[in-house]
This record gives sequence, structure tokens and C-alpha cells, in this order.
Amino acid sequence: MNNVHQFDVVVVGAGGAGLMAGLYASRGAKTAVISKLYPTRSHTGAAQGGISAALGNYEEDKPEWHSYDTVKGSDYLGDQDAIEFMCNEAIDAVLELEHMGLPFDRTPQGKISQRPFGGHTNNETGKPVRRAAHAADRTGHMILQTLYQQCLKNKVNFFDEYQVLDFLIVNGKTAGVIAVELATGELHTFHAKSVVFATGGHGRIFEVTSNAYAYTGDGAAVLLRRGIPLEDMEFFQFHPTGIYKLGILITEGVRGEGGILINGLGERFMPKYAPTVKDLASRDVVSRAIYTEIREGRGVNGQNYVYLDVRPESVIKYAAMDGRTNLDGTPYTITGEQVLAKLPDIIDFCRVYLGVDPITQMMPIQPTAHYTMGGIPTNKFGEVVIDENNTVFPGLYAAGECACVSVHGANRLGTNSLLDLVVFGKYAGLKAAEYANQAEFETLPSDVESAARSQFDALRNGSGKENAFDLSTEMKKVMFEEVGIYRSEKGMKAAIQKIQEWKARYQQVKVSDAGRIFNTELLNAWELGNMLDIAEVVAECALNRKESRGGHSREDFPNRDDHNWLKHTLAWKKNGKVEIGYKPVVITKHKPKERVY
Amino acid sequence: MQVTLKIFRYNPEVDTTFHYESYVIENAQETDRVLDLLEHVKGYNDGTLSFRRSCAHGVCGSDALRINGRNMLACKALVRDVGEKITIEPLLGLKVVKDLIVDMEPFFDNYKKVLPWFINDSPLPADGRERLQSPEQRARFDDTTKCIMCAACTTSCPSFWASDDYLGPAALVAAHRFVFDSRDEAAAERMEIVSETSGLARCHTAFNCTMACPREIQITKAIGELKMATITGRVE
Amino acid sequence: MGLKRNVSLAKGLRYKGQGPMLTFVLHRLGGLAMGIFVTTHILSSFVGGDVGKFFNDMYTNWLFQVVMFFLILFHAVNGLRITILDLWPGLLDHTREAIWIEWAVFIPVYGLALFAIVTSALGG
Amino acid sequence: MASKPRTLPLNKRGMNFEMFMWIITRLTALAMYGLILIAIIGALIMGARNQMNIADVLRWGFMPNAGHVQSVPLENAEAWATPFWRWVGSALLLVAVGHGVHGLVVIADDYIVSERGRGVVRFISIVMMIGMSIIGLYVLWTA
Repeated sequence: MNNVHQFDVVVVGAGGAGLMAGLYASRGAKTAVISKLYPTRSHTGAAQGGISAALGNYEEDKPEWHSYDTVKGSDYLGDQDAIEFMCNEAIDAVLELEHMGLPFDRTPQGKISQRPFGGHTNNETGKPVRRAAHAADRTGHMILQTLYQQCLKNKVNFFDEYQVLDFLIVNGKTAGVIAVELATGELHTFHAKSVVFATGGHGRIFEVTSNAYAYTGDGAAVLLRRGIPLEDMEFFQFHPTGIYKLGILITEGVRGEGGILINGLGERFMPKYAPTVKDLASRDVVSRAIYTEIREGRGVNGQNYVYLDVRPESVIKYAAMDGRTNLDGTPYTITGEQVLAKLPDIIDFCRVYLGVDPITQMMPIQPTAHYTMGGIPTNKFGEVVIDENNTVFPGLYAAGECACVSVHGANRLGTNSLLDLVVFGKYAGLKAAEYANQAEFETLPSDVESAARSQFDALRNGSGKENAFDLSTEMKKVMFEEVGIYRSEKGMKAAIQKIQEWKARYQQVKVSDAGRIFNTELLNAWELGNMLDIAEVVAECALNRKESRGGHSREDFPNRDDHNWLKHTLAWKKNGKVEIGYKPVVITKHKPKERVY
Repeated sequence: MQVTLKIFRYNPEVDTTFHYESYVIENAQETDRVLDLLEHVKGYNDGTLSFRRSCAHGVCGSDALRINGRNMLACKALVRDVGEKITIEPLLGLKVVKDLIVDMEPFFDNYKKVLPWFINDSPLPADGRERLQSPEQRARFDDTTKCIMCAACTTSCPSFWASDDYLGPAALVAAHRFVFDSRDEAAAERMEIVSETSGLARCHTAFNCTMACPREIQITKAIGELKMATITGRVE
Repeated sequence: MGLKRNVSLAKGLRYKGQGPMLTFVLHRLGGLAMGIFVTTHILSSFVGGDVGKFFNDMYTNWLFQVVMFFLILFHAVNGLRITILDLWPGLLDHTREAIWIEWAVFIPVYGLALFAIVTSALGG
Repeated sequence: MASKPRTLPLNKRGMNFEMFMWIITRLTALAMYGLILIAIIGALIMGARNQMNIADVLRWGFMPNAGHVQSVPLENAEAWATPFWRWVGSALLLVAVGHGVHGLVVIADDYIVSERGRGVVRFISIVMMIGMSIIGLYVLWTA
């Protein structure tokens, strides 16, 4: 027990939410931020579009409109009190980021520039409103950098490249976490009064994802093993156009400029699925359509991808067929230069990763796993709540993608993820410090590291019959196919069966690296264990929910069912089994109605 | 296609020095990232191979490596561009901890020296709104806000090879980002730091940093602007 | 623990820095060579006598001149490029182009010097 | 919009020995170009086109010292050894020694990091600079 550290507050994860929590907690309490990556490597940095707030820097906008748009986007599964809270906080949150030095783009008047985004509307006219504050197309990168810099300025204690393995509970209260220092392989005990989890999502359980390798759901899995439930895990957002195999996003803007989707037979297939808006249908509809084409063998060369075509001649041809016109009524046309000017980043990605020039060639794309709507249940102050009655677990907080407040409900609106992590990261940090300042340290038992140690020992002492890499590849493939965009009872039952098999096979995995220093093989194997646990919960929850809503689309239950399913799912892991409970959705102002855009 | 990887290996718990190990990958694609190949080797050839990675598409900066003798991100280097024989080595000028993993602490320490955070102690606008900044003032430092701190620049710099006392391109880029921000008030403090003997004067415009930058930041130019600022005092 | 931070000159030179790094290396080499050359030349002119004559005669060797002229001229042309780019940092956007221009200037000038040196060596 | 003057006062812009020498190195480079140009143009005016080969002109250009044209059969050797040329030569010498010695300091500073080590290098450099200047001037004015 040489490596024991004592802090009032320990923040696990150093992405946007973790850094925000660390920054706020450190102002009121002795705080440590533990991260398995250097903070600047966190996946917040990959976010592009913007962060929404009704600043009204170009035109009239109101937090109420922002709230309604978010509720509607969530397919009415979001908790409206939390959504209202977030949208009201949004303006101050974005202004605070500016005061911290974040280099937002500017309007000609010198104010923060904003751009329109899907689902952001003026509620009175129904027209798009410019609500997403942005810094070029690197808003997430700027938020991450700014928060990290402010943490350095405020001398926050960082433990970089420490992987948290276990959450300590003593007398039903938070007592700290156990982490392994990657550089030495030594276990460290962080004795704390309050702990904030901000560990991100779990998109890596799917084969094709826009998420980082680090997105393995560690935080959620660690808490799940300690009896904390997870909420709404069946809801996962798939983005229709990711670069083939890599999953890197290609923005909806490509289709906005007239790009069309083409299958392996050279046909434009979207009219079959969305006769009116065709290629510009909503994300879930397009994702489902692409996936159907692939499953029915009409992927390109029999592979699991289709083409996105934004070559000017194709755009002009199909625009003419659709009767698309410019504002003045002339037929819609576009030139290669205009494509290049409007979509510089996408073109750069395609050139680097595909060697494809979108102006002269078609882009191979497929739907990509993008965002975890569910997670560790919390209230709007980031306090983790562990049952149907929203009972707060003393000293435990969560924020960011790993948490489920729930403000995103069944489907997240673009730009709300960055807002989520800034607002709830801040409150989680504040509340954690507040709690720590009136609580006492719980006395740690002597064998505090044993649970964490035994997890590693199991991996070190496996029989070695199984290859972790194969297991993980198989899991990702099955999860993407059976618990992905389209879900059916048969497929999910098969997947759950498989998950049980993998979990058994996982016991046979052996880590060949016996070393302690940067044993990334051991770490990856441990992460695989987390992913298997999370995958199981995702599949069980998805099988359980017999309706289609937002990101959860069932072939056997294609409609939304408010009568039976307007409720949150809670999932516990008890005795090796997933147990499911429910929690009501908070509805204040906006009664559920059909969702049409 | 067949690709041969020659990878720098060093296990501190077993080896006294480094060696190179070759791995042949049979069904590689032209569009595979070098990172994909490393993952393949780790999955099937030798699980002990250690390297850092996270986002895998060039925005997190974890996997800066020396590939065929030149610094780049393994996730932005494709087989198509680097060829069928690929030599992969850790970054130069930082201690190798294990295989391709180097000790990043000196790099981050240098970064922290230039006060890489926004400083403005003047009162906020009375209405609590944003500090105003024109689009031109914002554009002035746009290039240097792109940095992801992957260290590809600093570890390609001959001056940094000579001594890690040199702040290095990445730290100077961070200084530039704030010095030329019209809202920031600590330009003078930063100029004093970067003009010390271990700062600007160690840049000899060898240009390796700019060539290595995966974000295509004009690093040499940013450093050049800081140098001229020490002479003219103009930081806008 | 871990390998020492150890970037030998040879290791550094093996970095594939391409054109700009080459100019940096040649510039430094030329500067060093000139430092040595000018110092010994001034000293030997000062000392005079047999020692001075020995060194000063060495400089008339045409092979020596071929190498020395290369280094001096390159240092001069490259130095001008560096000076211009340093004084107008905005031009550093065009370093690659500047280096092409630099070689375009250097090659004919050095060619002319080479021609003069070699013809005088062969002719007289 | 922020419109405070963004020009730092002289004592707050980081201007120190290093950066002063940095700009001096650039300026001396330009000065050398100017002086070499003067020397070559002067040589051409004095009739070098008929009397000298390219190598002789270049040697004179790099240092307009009468000693450098000793071996050339000149019509009017006097004109090549006037005080004017000795002054041009002296200027070139001083500028070159300053530029060169600082260049050596820069190289040394890359490798020598300690305050003490750098101090020693600076001391040696100053001694070298003064020594070389004096010897060089002596050679120039006595040639």
C-alpha cells in the first residue's frame, strides 16, 4: 500500500466533462484528475460542428426554443426539467468558455459566430435558426484545449496515463478509486470523498465507429460491476455516412449540397425508402436504408459499403430529375470548385484516407456508430441516482457521454453533446466539491486493491486458448450487425447468446506480455472485458424495449409506443445477469406528439 | 498486397538495448493505415508490441511516430503513401520507455513553460457577454490554434535533438497562439520567456517541424513572427 | 529505466527531412568550414614565413577550391534566402518555393565558378 | 472590439542579447552582400575585366585586400591599395568576424545548455572576435 493518494475529489477522465469538473472542483476542494490518456488526446477534441446556445448573435433565439427542439429531437424520451436546465445554462456556459479564451469564430460585429444545424429552429416560424457557436470546424478541439489550459493555469493535479480499474464503496458511500499507472504497472489507491466519472462512451463495441480506440465504456462498466445501474443503454446514435471501414464522419452537408447515395448496382436507392426527401431524410432513416441495401447484397462489390456521390455531373443530373432548383427558379447546378469551397475537410479526409477525390470519384461510405445516449443515471446536478426513485448515491457524480441525465433521450440533437459536457461537467464538479467539504473520509479496508488486482491476475493466468483480438473483432461485427441500426428479436437473442459465449471464451484469454511497464496488451484485454459487459447490457436493454424510438429501431416493432414505453430503462448487473427496471420520463411543458420534420 | 514492417523494439524489463523486428503482413490493403498494421501485429504476431493510439483519424495526436525516417501520425500514413517496406521507430529526442512509447513529460514540461493559457485580468464586459474580437483579429492566430500536441514537430527539430532544453516548436506555437490573440494581456511575459536562450534563438529554420506537422500548421512562420515581434514589438 | 535520450549526430542526419533540412545542414557545414578557413587564412597571413605559405598555398589547390566554393557560395545564397524570409516572416509560407529558387540561383553561379576553377587548373 | 495598441514597449518585447544578435546576424549578412558588391563593382571600374580572371575577381570580392591581387599583373597596382579599399576591407572583416563568431556561438549554444558552459563559450568567443579582428586589421593595413 505504498501508492495511496488522498484527495477530496477525484475526477476520472479528462475530456471536456472531466476537465470542466476538475476545474470547478479544484476551486473548492483538493482535486485530482485521472486519465488513461494525456488530457489533450480525449475524444472531445474530435467534435467538429459547434456548441449550441441561444445567444441570438445573428437573429432572435430563445432558450425555450432550444429546449423544445431538444425535447423533440429526443423523441420525447428526454427529461424535460433537465433539458430546460441545460438550455438555460447554455448561454452562460458558452460565454464562460469565451471568457476562458476559447477562440470562437466571430461575426462582423466581433461577437461569437453561430451557424445553423439540424433540428435547430425558430419555434414560431419553423425556420432554421443559427444556434451553434463554433470555432471553425474544430469546436471540440478548442474546448478541450481551452479547458486543459485553464486546468494547468489553476494547477489542477493531473495523473496522466492512469487507468481507473475499480470504484471503492465503504458503508454505502464513495471512498475512492483504484487505478493502475501505465508507465510502471503499479496500482494506486486514490482515497477520496467524492468521485466524478467522466469517462466517455462505448462506441468501440461496434465494428464501424467514429469513436476513438479509448471509447470502451470503462467508467460505466466499473460502476456496473459495483452495483450502479445504467440508464437507457439501448439508445445509440448511428450516423449514416462514415468513411468505409474507418467510420470517420462525412457530414450531412455533402447531401445538403446535392450528394446522392448509390448502391452496388449503380442505383440511387433512397427514393425507395423516403420518396419525398430522398437522400436528405433524417439520420436514422438513411442509416437504416443503407444498411438494408448492404444486407440484401447490394453493397458495392458485395462488400458492406455504398457510394456517396457528390461529383458535379451526378449532382446536376439527379437534381434535374428531382426538379431541384435554385432560389430564383433556375435548375440547380454546382461546380467542382464550389464543392471544394463548401466541403474542404471532407475532401481532405477522402484524399488522405481513401485516395479518392470526391470531385471526380465516388466516396465509399457506410453507417458508423457515433454517440451513446444512455449511461450512468444522474440528476441535473451530475449526482448519480441509483434507482427508480432517483436516490442519490453519496459522493458519486457523472458527466459527459458516460452519463445519462437524460437530456438526449432516444436521439441526440447535433451540438448538444458539447453543451452537455460543459454544463453538467461544471455542476458535477461543483457538487462534488460541495459534498466533499462536508463529508468525512471513509476508512479504507486493508485489501482495497484486491478486486482490481484479481481482474488483472485472471487475464495474466488465462489458459491462452483464445485470442483477445479475434474475440473483440467478432464482438464488434456481431454487435454492429445485430444490435446496430436495425434490431430484431431473433438477431438480438442470437447476439446475447454469443455474448455469453464470448464471456466464457474471455476467461480463456491470456495476455502474453508479462511485463509491468506500459503493458498495453493487458490494458486492451481488460478493456475488452468492459466492452463485453457493456455490450451485454446494450443488447439486453434493446431486446427488452419493444418499440422503435429515436436511435432504437426494431424491425418487429416499427412504431413508437408511448402507451407502454414512454419510460427510461434502468439495467443492473446482479448475479451475472442483467436485471431491468424502469423510471418515468419527466414531462413538463411538451406533451409527446408525432415527430415530423 | 504484402507489407513488411520493420519495427523498433525495446522492452525495458528484458532488453539492455533496442533491436529491430520484422513482421510480414500478407493481406494488407493500399488504404490501410500504418496504425491498422500495428494493431494487426499486436493482435496476431506479438501482443507485447506497445504503442499509443486513440482517435485513429488525426485529431488526438497520440500516435506520432517516425515512419520511414520521418515523423508522422501512424493514423494519417497510409500504405499507399509510405510503401510496402515500412520502418517504424519512436520519436527522436525523447526517452524511449518501451517499444514505440516515448516519455512525453519533457515535451509537456516545455509546453507548460510558455504560460499556455488565456490571461486577461481586466474586468469582463459589463453585460457579461463575450469580449469582442473582429474576424480579422481572430484569423491572426487561427493557424496555431490547430495544434494537437502530438510532438511530431518538436522531435523533428535538430535543435531539440541537440538538447531538450530547447522549448521546441510546439511550445512556441502555443506561445504564438496567445501572443497574437487580441484578447490576451500577457504577451510581454510570454515574449520574455520565449526569447530566452533556450527559446526563439534556437530555431534555425530547418523547417522539419512544418514538414512534419500533421495539421499543416506553418510552424516556422509562427516562430518567425515571434522572432520579429522581439525586434518590432508588434503583436497584432 | 528506459533508453537514454540519445540523438547522435549520425542519427539526426538520418532523419528524412528533405530539401529544407539539407539546406540547414549545408549552411551549418559551410559556416563551420568558413570559420576554420578564414581563421587559418588570417593567421597564416599574419604569421607569414613557411608555415603561412604552406597554408596559403593549400588554398590555391583547385580541388580545395571546388569544395570551398561550393560551401561558401551555398552559405551565401542560402543565407540571403534565410535573411529575406526571416525579415518578412509572411514569406515563410513559401519556403519550399524559396528553396527551389535558391537552387536555381546557386547552380548556375556555382557552375560558372566551377568552370573558372577547372579551366584555370587545366589551362595553367 | 479590442483596440488597445498591440505594440509592446522596447523593454517588454523580449529583446535581449540573443534576439539582438539574431537580427544583427541577418543585418551583417546583408551588409556583407553590400560590401562584396561594392568591391566587385570597384574592381570592374578599375579595369578587372581585362586584367583578371573570374577567380581573382571573386577573391577580391570576398576581401578587397591588396594582398589578394598580388599575383595579378595589374596596370595600376596603386589603385587597388588605397585607404578606401583598406576601409572597405576592414568593414567587411569586422562584419564577417562578428557574423561568423556569433554563428559559432549559436552552434555551441545548441549543444551546451548550462549557464556556466554558455558563459565560457561567450567569453572564448569575445576573445576570439577581438583577437581575429586585430590580427586581421593588422594584415589588411600592412599588406
